[in-house]
Parts: sequence; structure tokens; C-alpha cells
Amino acid sequence: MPYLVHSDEDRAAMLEAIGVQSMDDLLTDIPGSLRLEALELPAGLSEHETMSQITSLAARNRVFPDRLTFRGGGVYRRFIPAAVAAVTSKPEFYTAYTPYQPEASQGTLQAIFEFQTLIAELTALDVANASLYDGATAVAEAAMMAHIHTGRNEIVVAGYLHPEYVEVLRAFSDGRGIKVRKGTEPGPKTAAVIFQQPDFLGLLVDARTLTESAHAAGALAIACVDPISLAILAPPGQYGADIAVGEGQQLGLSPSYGGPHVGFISCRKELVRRLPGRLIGTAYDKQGRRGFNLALAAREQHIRREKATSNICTNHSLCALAASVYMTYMGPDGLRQVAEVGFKRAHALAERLSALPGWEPAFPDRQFLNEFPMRVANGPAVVRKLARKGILGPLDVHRWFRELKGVLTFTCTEVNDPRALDELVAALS
Amino acid sequence: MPYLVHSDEDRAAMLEAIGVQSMDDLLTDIPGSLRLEALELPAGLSEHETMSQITSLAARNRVFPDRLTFRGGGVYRRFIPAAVAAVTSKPEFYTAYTPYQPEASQGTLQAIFEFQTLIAELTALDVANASLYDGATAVAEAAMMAHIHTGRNEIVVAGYLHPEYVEVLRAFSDGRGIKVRKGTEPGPKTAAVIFQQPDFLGLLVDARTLTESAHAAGALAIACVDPISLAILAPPGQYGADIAVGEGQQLGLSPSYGGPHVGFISCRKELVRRLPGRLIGTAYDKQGRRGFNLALAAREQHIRREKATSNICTNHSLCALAASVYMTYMGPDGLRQVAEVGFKRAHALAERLSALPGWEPAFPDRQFLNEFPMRVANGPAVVRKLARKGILGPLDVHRWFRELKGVLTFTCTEVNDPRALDELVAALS
Amino acid sequence: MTEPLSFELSRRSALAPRLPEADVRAPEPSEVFAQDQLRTNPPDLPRLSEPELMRHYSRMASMNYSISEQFYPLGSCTMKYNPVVNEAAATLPGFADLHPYQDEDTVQGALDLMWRLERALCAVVGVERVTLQPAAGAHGEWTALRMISAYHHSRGDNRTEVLVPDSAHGTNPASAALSGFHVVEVKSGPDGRISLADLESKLSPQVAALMLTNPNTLGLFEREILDIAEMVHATGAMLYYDGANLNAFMGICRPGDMGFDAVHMNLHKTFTTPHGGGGPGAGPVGVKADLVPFLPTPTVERTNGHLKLDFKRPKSIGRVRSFYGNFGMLVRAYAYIVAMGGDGLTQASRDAVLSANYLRKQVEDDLEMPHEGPCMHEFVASAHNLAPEGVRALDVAKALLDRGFYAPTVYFPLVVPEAIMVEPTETESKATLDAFAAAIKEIVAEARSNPQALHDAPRNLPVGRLDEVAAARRINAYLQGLSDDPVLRWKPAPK
Amino acid sequence: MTEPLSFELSRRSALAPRLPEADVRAPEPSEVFAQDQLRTNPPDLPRLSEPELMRHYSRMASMNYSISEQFYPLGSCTMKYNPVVNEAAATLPGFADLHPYQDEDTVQGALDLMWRLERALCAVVGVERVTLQPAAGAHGEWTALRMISAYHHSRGDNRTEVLVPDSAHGTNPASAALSGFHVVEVKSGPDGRISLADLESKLSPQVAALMLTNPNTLGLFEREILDIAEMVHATGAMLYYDGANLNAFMGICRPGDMGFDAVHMNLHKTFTTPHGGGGPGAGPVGVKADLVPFLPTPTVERTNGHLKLDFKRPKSIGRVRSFYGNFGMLVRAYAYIVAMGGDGLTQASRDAVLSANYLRKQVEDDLEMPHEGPCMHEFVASAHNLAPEGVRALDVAKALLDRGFYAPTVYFPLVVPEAIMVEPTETESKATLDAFAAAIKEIVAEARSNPQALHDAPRNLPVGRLDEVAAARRINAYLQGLSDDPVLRWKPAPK
Ligand SMILES: Cc1ncc(COP(=O)(O)O)c(C=O)c1O
Ligand SMILES: Cc1ncc(COP(=O)(O)O)c(C=O)c1O
Repeated sequence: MPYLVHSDEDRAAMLEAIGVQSMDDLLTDIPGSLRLEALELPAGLSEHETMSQITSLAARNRVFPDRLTFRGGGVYRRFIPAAVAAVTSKPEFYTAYTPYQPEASQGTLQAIFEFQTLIAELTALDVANASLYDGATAVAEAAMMAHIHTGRNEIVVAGYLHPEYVEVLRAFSDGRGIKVRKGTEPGPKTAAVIFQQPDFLGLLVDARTLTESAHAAGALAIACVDPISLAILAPPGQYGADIAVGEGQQLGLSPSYGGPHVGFISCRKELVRRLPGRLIGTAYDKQGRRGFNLALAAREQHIRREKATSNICTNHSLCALAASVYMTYMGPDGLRQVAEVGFKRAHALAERLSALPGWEPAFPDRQFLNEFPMRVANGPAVVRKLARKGILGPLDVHRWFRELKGVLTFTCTEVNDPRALDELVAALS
Repeated sequence: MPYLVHSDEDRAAMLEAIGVQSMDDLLTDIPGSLRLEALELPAGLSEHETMSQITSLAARNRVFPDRLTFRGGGVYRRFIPAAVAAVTSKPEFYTAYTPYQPEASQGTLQAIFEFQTLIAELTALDVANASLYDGATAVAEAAMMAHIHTGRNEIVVAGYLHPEYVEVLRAFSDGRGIKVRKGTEPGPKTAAVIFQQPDFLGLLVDARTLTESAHAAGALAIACVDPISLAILAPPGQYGADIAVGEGQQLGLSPSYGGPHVGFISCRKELVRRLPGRLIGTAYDKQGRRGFNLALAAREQHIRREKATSNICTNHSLCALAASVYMTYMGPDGLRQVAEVGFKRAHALAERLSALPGWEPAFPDRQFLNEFPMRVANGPAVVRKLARKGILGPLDVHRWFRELKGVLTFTCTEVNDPRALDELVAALS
Repeated sequence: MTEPLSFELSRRSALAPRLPEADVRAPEPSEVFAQDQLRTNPPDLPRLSEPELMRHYSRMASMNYSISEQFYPLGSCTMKYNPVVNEAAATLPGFADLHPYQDEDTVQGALDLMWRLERALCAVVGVERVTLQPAAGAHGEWTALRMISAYHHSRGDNRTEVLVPDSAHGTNPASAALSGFHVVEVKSGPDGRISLADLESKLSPQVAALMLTNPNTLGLFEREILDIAEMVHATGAMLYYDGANLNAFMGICRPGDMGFDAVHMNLHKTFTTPHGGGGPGAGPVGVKADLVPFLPTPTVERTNGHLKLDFKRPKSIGRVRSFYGNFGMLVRAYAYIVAMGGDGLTQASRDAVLSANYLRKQVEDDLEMPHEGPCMHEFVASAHNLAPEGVRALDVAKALLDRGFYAPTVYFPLVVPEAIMVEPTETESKATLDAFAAAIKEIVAEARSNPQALHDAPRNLPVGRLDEVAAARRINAYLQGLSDDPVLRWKPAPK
Repeated sequence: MTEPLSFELSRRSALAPRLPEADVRAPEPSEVFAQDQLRTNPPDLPRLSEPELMRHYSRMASMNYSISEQFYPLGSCTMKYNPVVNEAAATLPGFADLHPYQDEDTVQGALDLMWRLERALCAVVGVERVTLQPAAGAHGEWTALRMISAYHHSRGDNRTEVLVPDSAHGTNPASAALSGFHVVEVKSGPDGRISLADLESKLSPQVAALMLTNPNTLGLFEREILDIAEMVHATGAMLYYDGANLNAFMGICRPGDMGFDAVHMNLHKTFTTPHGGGGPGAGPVGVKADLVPFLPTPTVERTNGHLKLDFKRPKSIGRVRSFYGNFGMLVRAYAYIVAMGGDGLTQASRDAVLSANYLRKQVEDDLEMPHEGPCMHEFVASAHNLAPEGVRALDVAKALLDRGFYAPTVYFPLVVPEAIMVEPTETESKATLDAFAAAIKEIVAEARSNPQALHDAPRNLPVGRLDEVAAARRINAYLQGLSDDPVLRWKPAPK
């Protein structure tokens, strides 16, 4: 059997050393009535047959070329430097556990310490954690922080926050008796105002005003941000937000039908003790050598149990590593370049689409970065037509928002080369 | 520029440290008339654009599924365990140089020492070297060994040795005044009789008789063998051959349009000093720890220069590593299983093809392992027709041998599942 | 050797990587956005060339222990061999390049894989349906508790307590609390199993669920599980299974048959998806029929061979994360199950139990064994017997690192003082187990002859034992505004 | 720590891997083949489970130094960064899964890649055509000499000698000899360059070619190359360029312009294809018009955008290996050239020269510099100055290993006693060069203060200095039948 090591001879020798006759002698604690005859599963296959089966499943999916993918909505096709997979496929990284023994885990610890710093720098806040599952749970965790910090029971969601993030926020809030309300006006019970910048449709919100009104009401301001946008747009720290969260998929992770990706969270110094999940810090050995270890564990479930800031244990370390490699590959100028290319192509595309008969910007007065909403009469038909031409067209957001009938959001990144834009426009003309 | 590290600031600092004004001051030895303005090459591209270009080149090739590939002729589709790439893609292996400093290269050295042992075991000869470029040059190198060992100037090629191997043998021989002759009867000038087992058409030759007649004439017997066949067929050592050579592509290497693959060579103890290329042996340090190092270097070019047994320096280490992983994954039983599956499917297929109207075995009296020649009236048309149906059909060997008009060789391995055989037969019916 | 931080290796003058140009006519961001919307200072990300970057990460990698090179007997974590072919499977473009909002008919293969995986997991744990959405074990626990809560609510039953044994993993009480429950601890008896008397005394109509893992965190099978289930169900509460210990009995018995109503599984433990230095994992939750209506949306449904995502589930607790789960990990787990088959999974668990008992036997004279065996897939020893020499479990752990082994889990479960929790898994050879036992013997001997050597361990690693107390003090100083060193991040030197 | 051999880890009872079954009706081999044709004893291959196998190789990997983690200043070997994207390129199924005997119209992309690579290499070295067939540098040398020989023969000119400088790499004389030539050595002058006087004296109508590398193996540019070319050509001989040192001047000058008639290139040096612990590499050969008819078959030809393999080349020397070369390496080299572009390649060479001169400067007071600078992309120092302390180049090399650096090439070229040949390449940072220089200073200081410490190096590696003399003696004993230990392989214990 593929991944087992003991031979029958080994097994016999081990049973003898233990001093029992048979395996069953080791399983006597299990009530006989529970013992299974066999699993109702097919017998195992050779590696070749396994891969054949998996490959034929993969072949039943349709992969659209990255350059002809204009769909975003939280997951984006981007250029991923080969360096990312070259690092994350190192078994020393991907087959290690959470770094409980720091001296034998300095690689992971240092990499995640760098991740924390990168996220803190990008969001212009003091401290970031070691990662969360995804953008949705990051939003929810931030809301929980605000709830505990303020002792208040209401979360205000301003504008078009990703609808799935709202759903997850609700699931987290439900259990704890927290009310989630849409709106822009915080009240005296409001723990936090949450907004997404750019929002789910790609549009810019007035982050500073939202932040100030949250603060004026004694609530925290939580910004859910696109990490790449922060090379151009004001980061949460600049407009005074208390907590920044977001989805890190764009930082070197493949779409992978929605996961695994990575959530990030950073905050002001005052909130650090409320952070969920792992935190890595520096520590020194007797010889004064700097190392890294798990820090502020007293917030966590394995120490604080039911009083922990969160229940998170396994997080998304390897995805955080991928994001670190990505950000380090890019550096500040590379990240800006990538953000600008998307911005420019999206603006060029928006202009060309607006010139097509029947097409108009859905929110002509609002600005956007590299994702933008257009309105057209027959949204779903357009999307289907593009699929037939091999293009993964825009996202039909009507699915989530009644008021957005006929609104399609388009995304451009550095993988949508100018000729791909031509092909899209031609297909729509 | 993608893979450079110095910034302009670094460059200035380095020039200053050297004590020169500019780069040109370091290039004064180059006659001015030779200095180039610029290379006539396009400017560099980003990684994303580079990969796009390469990917579109790859897309202009047609890849036939492994299960529908029945073409062999020296390169075969086989199941390659994922373990092979997992090992060879380790940068510690693939970015090291030839292990000149043994203490810092024990990984490579031990792996190749294991390769040598595996090949020696498989061929049932005393010692194998660290690898050669491919099967063709391995044949030629073996012939050169025989030439020097016997002091004779003629090589007899018996039967259907791979035609490309013969060409390479001729190129090697030409320069050294060695005559290559086809036939089975060695003479007094014959340095060696070379035969392939199974031969280029997949047919078994009478290896023992050929070996004995070589020996009777005072010549060496060189067997060019399919390594996987040796799980079933008598190995060279068993019938008394002096040197075994072969192509190791089947041991875990992808076809890769013909390379890189790996040649292997093993021989009787008496001939070890004549071996070309690297040899790894055991050695001990002062504490008595066993290590591995380059051995018998006195045969080699860097010591012996024009008197070396061969000019080989860089060989095919990483391919030998792949072959080692493959053979170790398989073990004796796995290798036998793989060989048997090919054997059985080939025999089943041969029987079914022989039942088709117009088809007949090209050599009905000869035995084969997993590759076999059939005769049909319209060979080339058959192959073209199969290609249209998505099948990489048999090899038309008429291209090399006039006498083999209409002869097509089919190969089966463990990747040609029974349904693939059905599809082939159906396509031919 | 230690490695500088990327930020320390960075040079301001280093060039950005070559990247595509926009190549379209378009405005500059500064022409479109108000000054206020623009970033004023670029983020201080490091600037490294690609060769420097790759070497940086390669060197860091070599500072890690990992199961690829070391025995990693971390109890409760099931660090078994991660099949390399699974990585190839998950990175197939037909999976890796799928957008989560592609239309259903373009992702039939992906949905079919999820469907098949769900069926396989149902078969292994004995439940009706499984949600693949949760990202990890703790996430699965919380998801299940949300469902249990919704179930009780749907019956107008407002239960407020969740019972958790004192030997439980920290995520159990944390998940219960985050789900809005009050956590009540249930004591273990002297035999290491849950005390039925104590359980009896804590059960009440207020109790929504009892969370258990079986074998429990001491590696002991809860022999009275059927009685427990009956007691719990009799009060209308539900029984929750923490699947971290599922590796003990695949094909031998099933949580569903034991009476568990909800079960999470750690695919990154039992089903070999790599742990990644702390995730990503996957924590699917299986449920019996009563809980099916409450499963998160969407579920994967199959009719006439066509697969679809079902979003219309009125009683659902909603979404617990974006999209459909850690799909890449699901591919790996599915590949593992296909390769192993029912026969392979069964043998895996049998071998895991065999290895644990064998290793326990080898070291039973060296360390204290607070509970009688046989154990299941892991055992908990104690370094209590080394207390007279001033040697603690932590010293044993560090000394193991010096000998080329990762350390067992220490100080967990909390019910055993100086706990050393060893889980060898089925993918370690007898030779490795013997070598580990020999190292334990050597360490115990050293505890007697030269305890200081153990306090000084590890010596053969990139850093020695880190002063965690001093580190915590430095963080406090920073958080209280008494220090500029943020400890939790690198900070650029003031300009 | 050392690692046992796979053969030593093997257990007879270990199971074979799961593999497909034949699943067809067919005879057994024993029913088809005569007894005599069958293997009697199965080969004694090791039997390891997959987890054991992977750990075995992972541990071996960690015993290697490599450029991925260490500075690897191995002179003449151009150990530069191997771009990771090239690995992705070469393993694309559209390349990796191509059968060499597919029909031309199904491999247009592969042929186009070869064609473009050929054009790019022609541009870099200044020749008419390039064959991509040779598998390595030495193979390329021999291929070129075969062509040169055929060229002379075609003119009825039976030249028998090849001139090779005393500083040349060992493959040069070996390739010449294997090509049937008599090798005549040309001396270097005191300035490290070829002695024109000596060359003059050796030139004759018997001489088929002069083999040179420029910069020569001392890292010095042969300033009088144009005179040399004239002298050589005047006698009707050809000039051959050993391209191992091409990294010195891409975009700065070209062998073709210097007068070389044939040029090999090591794609595994200059063009970043990984060296693999000793190959596979690729050693394309470029030639001027006179030699084009003699190129190996097939060549890649392009007409109207259609690519084909040309086998009809009546004057060709034939094939030098099977198929079309190490195609996988060609893909990598092509990817490198595309990414770098003309501008990038030029800057690469300039940086390589800059780095070598900078590093030379840093250590010029510590080691002897037998020749004046500036150097090109590498320099040769000598440990001769440490002779009074009994310290040799080998000791310096081993001491460097202990400090985390691979060692420079030592004892080559032969014309410098105690040679230490350092090639930093353009992909090492100034910080790395500074660290290396500091290590050299430390070692030289140690040579004075405690030479024994250097003789005892290395101490921080899996094994200490290996006794190569004793090893050679053991091999002799085996080959002479005086010992059963084959040394060159593991041997199963007698049954
Ligand atoms: C017993 C037990 N329960 C729950 C968990 C939590 O699982 P995860 O880390 O996947 O969130 C763990 C993980 O260590 C565990 O050991
Ligand atoms: C100067 C010189 N010439 C030729 C060669 C031979 O090249 P290869 O190892 O690729 O056969 C080398 C390689 O070390 C070299 O340094």
C-alpha cells in the first residue's frame, strides 16, 4: 500500500516486542459492537492510476487563459513569479508543522515575521498577525476584535462589502449576539464600521470620512483592502483606520477554485492584544543571537482556552509565505508597477466599453482602480456569449444585489495584455 | 534586468574600490576593433512575457496522451513516479556542480554511488560508471574501450542496433581510424561485437552465442540493453558479456523531444581502468566515517589530458539521479511488474493486430518483449491515419532500413491500458 | 548560521523586477484620484534581486526541521508522510487555474471531486453529509457548533452550555465560546478517560453538546463511549467529535457508529495534506441527518451525473468562509484516499496504533507512563520522573532536537504534568522508532549524569534556546509605549 | 550526520509499490522465452517504501552545497544563479512529453525554439550556424574537431596535429586525441598569455587547429588574439574557441570577430542551465561558413515559417548523439536569453568582469597574484605564499567549506602552482563577495597562527577530509583481486 512502511515481518516483530499476539490485542478498548468489517471504499490504486483518475477530473474543468480572464470579484488572475512556487514547494517549508519548537523552525518563523512586517508596511499600521484563513474570516475576526474592544454589539457595514464576506461576518456574529447592519451611520452601540476599499464593485469609497464618522461615534474603523491597491491608494494607516484586513490571493496565489488563499489583519498598537491567531516576534538566545518565536501566546486558545481572542490554531502559513515571496520579489516599485498596469488597462478598457452601443458605466461618478462596473441590458447573455468565444467575461453582480440588474464588473491586471483587450472588445462589438 | 544583482550604486562603489574610473578601464586588454556596439538581439522581457512566449511555442507542439502512444524506437512513455521529480527538483541536487569537493557534495556523490551499484546489479557486471550522455555515446565509448583494450581496429555490429547509435559509433570511430562493420562474424582484427538486446525492432537476439563467438575471436562482447528488460531477460553478466551499455530514459525520464536522457555503462572488473567518465567510490575520514569521492581520476581528462580514456567532463548526473530514484522506487519486484505488464500487453496487442486483415508479424519466428515489428502494406498511411485519431502510432522503420518496407514497430508499456489497446485496434480496423 | 531579514538585505538602489508595461493610452493614477486618496509614502518593502531572494528563502528553508527530513512525532498533529504526487495533482492547471465564479458547467470535474471526497469522508466517519468548507480543525469545530446551535434553536430549545473535557485541545473551549456558549469542563478519571460521574453531574437541559475526541488526547480509547453517547442524547444534547485523532481507527470503527452527531476531520492530519508550517489545512465537518439542514451553503449536489452548487438551503447557518473551502487541499486529500483505498486506510490506522504501542514499549522504562496501555495511535508520557534531577519535559524536547528529531508535543494535555505526547504515525519505519527510543534513553541517562547539558540544549541548531520571557517583556514594553522596538515586526531605521 | 545507503536501508520483506496490472490475456514470459534467455537471479535492488525513499534522498540533498544556498566560486565553471522560471518552461508538457520521432508538423514549436536559439547563439558568438546536438562542452570540442578534420580532408589536406596551450582545460587535449589528432602543447609566457614565439615554432602545415579559450583559463584576455588568428590561418589551420569562458564578454566582443572558426558554448555555464551535480549540460557548436557543410545531422531549417529537420547533408560528420541534443536544456537556455535580451546579456558579462576584479582586489594582499590585472570574469590566485606555513591550496579550499562557501577550483590551471581559481559571476552580491574576502583573510591569518586548524578542515560537514590515497589503494587491491571490497559500488553480503 502506497505510503505505508511496515512489512508483515516488521509488524510481527513489533507485536512480539510489545508482547501481544495480534493487532486485535491492541484494540481491546474498542467495544466489539463498533468494530467495522471494512470501509465501504474502493480498493487503492497505483500512483499511475490515481493520477489518471485525477487528471481526467481536471480535464472536465474548463480553464480560461489568464489573458482572457476579466472576472474578479475577490479572486484574480495575476502574474505569479516562478520564485513563489520554487519557495513554497520546498519540503522544508511545506512539510513542517506550526513552529512550536522555535530552534528547529527558524525558517518558517523568520518568513512569517517578514510577512507580518510586509503587511504592516503595506497597510501602514503597527502590527500584523501571521495570517488568517481568508479575507472573509479576516473581516469577521476584525469585527470580533472591535466587539470585545468596545464592548458594543453592532457592526455597521458600509457600502458594497464582498457579499460572501458579509455572510461570513453574519455567521460569526450570530453566535455571539452581535447585530450586523448595512449603512454608513454608526450609532452609540456600534463597535465598528467596516468598509471595503475599493469596494466589491471596484469603486473607491470615502475611506477617510467613514473612518472619521466611526471614530466620532466611538467605534473602530475596519478597512478591508486590496493589498495591491495599496501601492497607489492611501493605506488604512494613512486615513486613521484602526484595523486593516484583506484577502491576499493576489499576492502570488493561484485562483484554485477559491482556495487556499490567505487572510491578513493588521492594527494599531493599542489593539495588538486583541489580535486573533499567531504572532511571531524576535527573541534572543544566551549567546545573543537573534531568533524568532511564537509571541503573545497568552491570547491564544492553547493557553487561554475559552477566553482566547479566537479559536484559530492552524492558519494559512504557507500562503503567507507565498505572499511574502511575492511582495519581496516585487519590492515597492514592482508592486506599484503591477498596480499601475492594472489601473491603466482598466481605464483604457472602460473607455472602450463605454463607447460600445448599449454599454455605460454603472456608476459614472465614482472612481475605480482596476475593477469597474458597467451596465448593459442583457448581462447574462453577454457573459455566456463571451464564454463561447473562450473569454471568461465579467462578473454578473446582480446575483447578489437586486438593485444591480445588468451590472457586470470587469477586471484588468498585468496578464490582460492590450491584444486581449482588443479581443474582448471585438467579441462584444 | 532579471537575474542581475548589482545596482548602479554597487557598481560605482566596486569600481572605486578597484581603483578605476569606469568599466572600460577593466576591458583595455580587448583590442578596440573587436569591441561591439550591442548584441543583435531583442531587449529582454519580463518573466511573464518570457513565459507567455515560451508557452505559445509549447502550444505549437502536439502532445499525444501517454496511453495512446505506441511509438518507441529508443524513447518510451512510461509511468514516472512523482518521487522522481520531487527529488531531482531539489535545488541542492540540481544546482550543484560536479562534486569536486567531496565533503560538501556527499549528497550527489552518494546518490551516484547508488546509481553505479544499481546499474551494476541490473546488468550483473562488476562496476558501472557515473553516467554518460546517452545510449548512443555509451555504445561508442564502449567500442573505444574495446579498441584500446584489444589494440584492434574493427567493431562488428550484429543485427538491428539502433540506427542512430550506429551513426554515432561511426562518428566516434572515424576520427580514430576504426572500421565499423555490420555482420555477426568477428575476425582477428575485431575489437568488439556489439549487439542490442532486444534489438531496435524489439526482437530478441541470441546474446549468448554472439558473446561466445566474440570471445572465440579474442574480441569483447558489448551488449546494449534495455534496463527494464533486465528484470525479465538474462543480464549481460549472465551470458558473459564484457561491457553493458544502454539508454536510461525509461528509468524515470520524460521523452523531452529526445533529451536529456542518460547513458549507462558497466563492465567486468578487468576493464574498469578503461572506463570513460566519472567513477565514485567510498573513502573514509580520520574519524573513520564513510564518505564518497571521485575515484580513479587518473583515467580522466583533467589528470591524463590527451591520454585520458575519454574526454567526458560534465556527464548526466541529474538524469542518473532520476534513474536511481526510479529504480529504488520500483525495487526488484516493481521493476519486474513493470516489465511484465509491457510484455503482456505487447503480446496481447500483437495477437490482435495479427488477426486484422493485411497485418502480419514481420518476423514471426522471433521473440520480443514489449516492442514488436508488424508488416502492413501501407505503413506511412496507417501512421498518418492514427495521428488524425489522436494516436501516436507505431514507428515506421523503413526510414532507416530499405529491407523493412511496410514494417512498423509497436510498443506497449504500463501506460497503455487495455482500453487504449482497444482504441488502437478499433482505429486500425 | 542565522540569516538576515530581507529588509536587512535590501538596498535602496536595487532595481525593481522587469514587469509588463501597460501599453495602453490611459491616465496616470494621480490624474484620476484626489491627493487624499493616494498613498503618500511608498511602503518600505525590501528590494532584492531574484538571486538574492531565492538564496534568502533557500537558507531559511534549511533552518527548518520538517517531516521530509526528520521524524516529527508531534502528538495530536499526525505528522505523516505527505505524498509528493498529491502536490502534482493539486497544481494541475485544470484545478489551480479555476476561478471560483466560473459557471457550473465549466467546473464539473472540480465539483465531482468535491462530491466524491464528501462521499469518501462520509464512509470513513459514518455520517450522512459532509461540508468541505471549513479551513481548519478549529474552524470545523466552530462550524459544527453553529449547526448544533441552529438545530436546538430550530426546536425552540435555547441551550447555553457546551461540555468539554479537561484533557481537550484548546480549540474546543475556544470554539464553543466563540459560538456563544458557556464552557463547562468535565473531569478525567484516574484511568485517563472521562469521568462518567462528573459528566453525569454536568449534564442538564442547558447543555447543547459534549465535545469529545476519541481516542482522547491521552491516546486512550474512551471505552464507555456508547454509554456516554446514551447519557448525552438522553438529555437532548448532541455529541461532537473532534477528528484530530481520526488516524487511530479508520476502517476499525467510526465516530458515527459511536453516536457522534457531528464530526470534524483535519485533512492536514489524517489525510496527508501538508501542514505548510501552520496551514493551510482543511477541516470538513460531517453530520448525521438531524443536522443536515443546517449545513453551510453551498453544498455540492449531484443529479443524473450533473453536479451543482446548492445555495438554497433555508435553514443553513450560512457561509463560514468565502467560496467552497480550501479546494487545493481537497484535491490532495482525495488523491490520498484514491491511492490508499479502503484497504490502505485501514492498514494505515492499524500501523499507526502498532507503531505507537511499539514505541511506548521501547521507552516505558525511561519515562513515566501515567496511564496504562495499550494506547491507540499516540501515547502521553511524562518527564516527571526526571524532576529530581531538575530536568523538565522542555529539556527533553530540546535535547531531541539536537539529536535530529523534532520534539513531541509537550505540556499538553494539561492533565498530565510534564507531558510528552508522542505520535509516531504509520509512515515511520521501525528503524526510526528504534533510533528515537535510543535517543530518549541517552537523554534520560544524561539527565542523571549531566543535567546541565540538557538545560543547554539545543546546541546544534541555528539558534540556542530562546529566552521567551525576555521576549514577552520586550513586547510589553513596546505595547506600553516604553520602547521603540516593536518586536513583532522589523522596523525601518528612522530616516 | 551521514546517511546509510539505500541498500543498507532496504529490508527483504518490504513490499513492492502498487503498480498497474496487465489486465490482458497473455502468456507469462517463462512460457515465451527459453530458460537461457531469462534472468536467473533478480537484481539486488533496494526495497524501500516511498516515505523511506523520499527521506533518504531529502537527507542526501541536505548534505550538498549548491548555488541555491552557497556562494560557489568554482573557477571556469560559471556557477551563476539558475532562474527558477526556466525549470517551469522546460517541464511544460508541450515540451517534456514530446516524442523525438513525432512528425515534423506536430513539433513546430520545438523546432522553432531550436531555430531561434540557434539564431541567438550565432548573434552572441558571431558565427554562421550552430549545432545544438552536443551534450556538453567536451562533446562540443570533439564535434568541432571532427568538423575541422572533415574540412581539411575535404580539401585533401591530411593534417595530424592540434595545438593546445599548457593552460588549457584537460578536455581540450583529450578531445583532440579522441578525434585522432596528435596533441602539441603551446607554452604560456610570463604574462600568463600564450607565447607567440612558442606558437610560431609549433605551427606547421601538419597543424589542423589551435584550441584556445579567451579569456584564457587564467582569466586573462589574449590581447594578441588578432595576431594569433592571422598566424594560425596563414598556415591553413583553423582556430577553435573553447567557450567555457564566454561569460566574460557577451555583448562586449565575439569569438567570431576575433577570428575563431568554431566555437563551443556551455549552456550550463554562460546560459544558466543548471549543472545538476555534473550534468546534463549542453555544448552547442557554432561555425563559420567554411565549416557549415560539415555540421552534424540533422540541422533545423526554416522556409516560409515552416520548420524542418534536414538530414540530407552529404558532407556532414554524421551524428554525434541520438536525436537532436539535450532539448530540455535548450528550452532553459532559450528562456534565459529571452528574459535577458541583448541588453541583459551584455550587462551580465560586464558585471561578471566587475565582480571578479573587485574580489581580486579584496584578496590581492592575502594570496599571491601570479599575473597582473585587470582580469576578465575570473582570476587565478596562488596559495604559494602560505607554503612556509605548510598550508596548501587544498587547505584553503577546505577551510572555505567550513565557512559556508564552496571552494574555488584548485590546482587548475596547471601552470600556476597552488592555483586558486575564483569565478564569482554576476549573480553574487557585493555583500557576498565581501564576506568571501573576509573569510579568505581569516583563513590566511589562521594559516599563520594555527596551520593545523586548516589541515583539520573541514569540521562542520557531514564528513571530514576524506583519505583519497587510501581509497585509491583499496580500489587497486580490488582490481588486482586482493580484496573483496569493490569500493566503486555497494556489494550485497554473501548469502
Ligand atoms: C485535538 C485537536 N483538536 C483540534 C485541533 C485544531 O485543529 P486545527 O489546527 O486544524 O485548527 C488540533 C490541532 O492541533 C488538535 O490536536
Ligand atoms: C575551460 C573549459 N573547457 C571545457 C570544459 C568542458 O566542458 P563540459 O564539462 O561541459 O564538458 C570546461 C568545464 O569545466 C572548462 O572549464
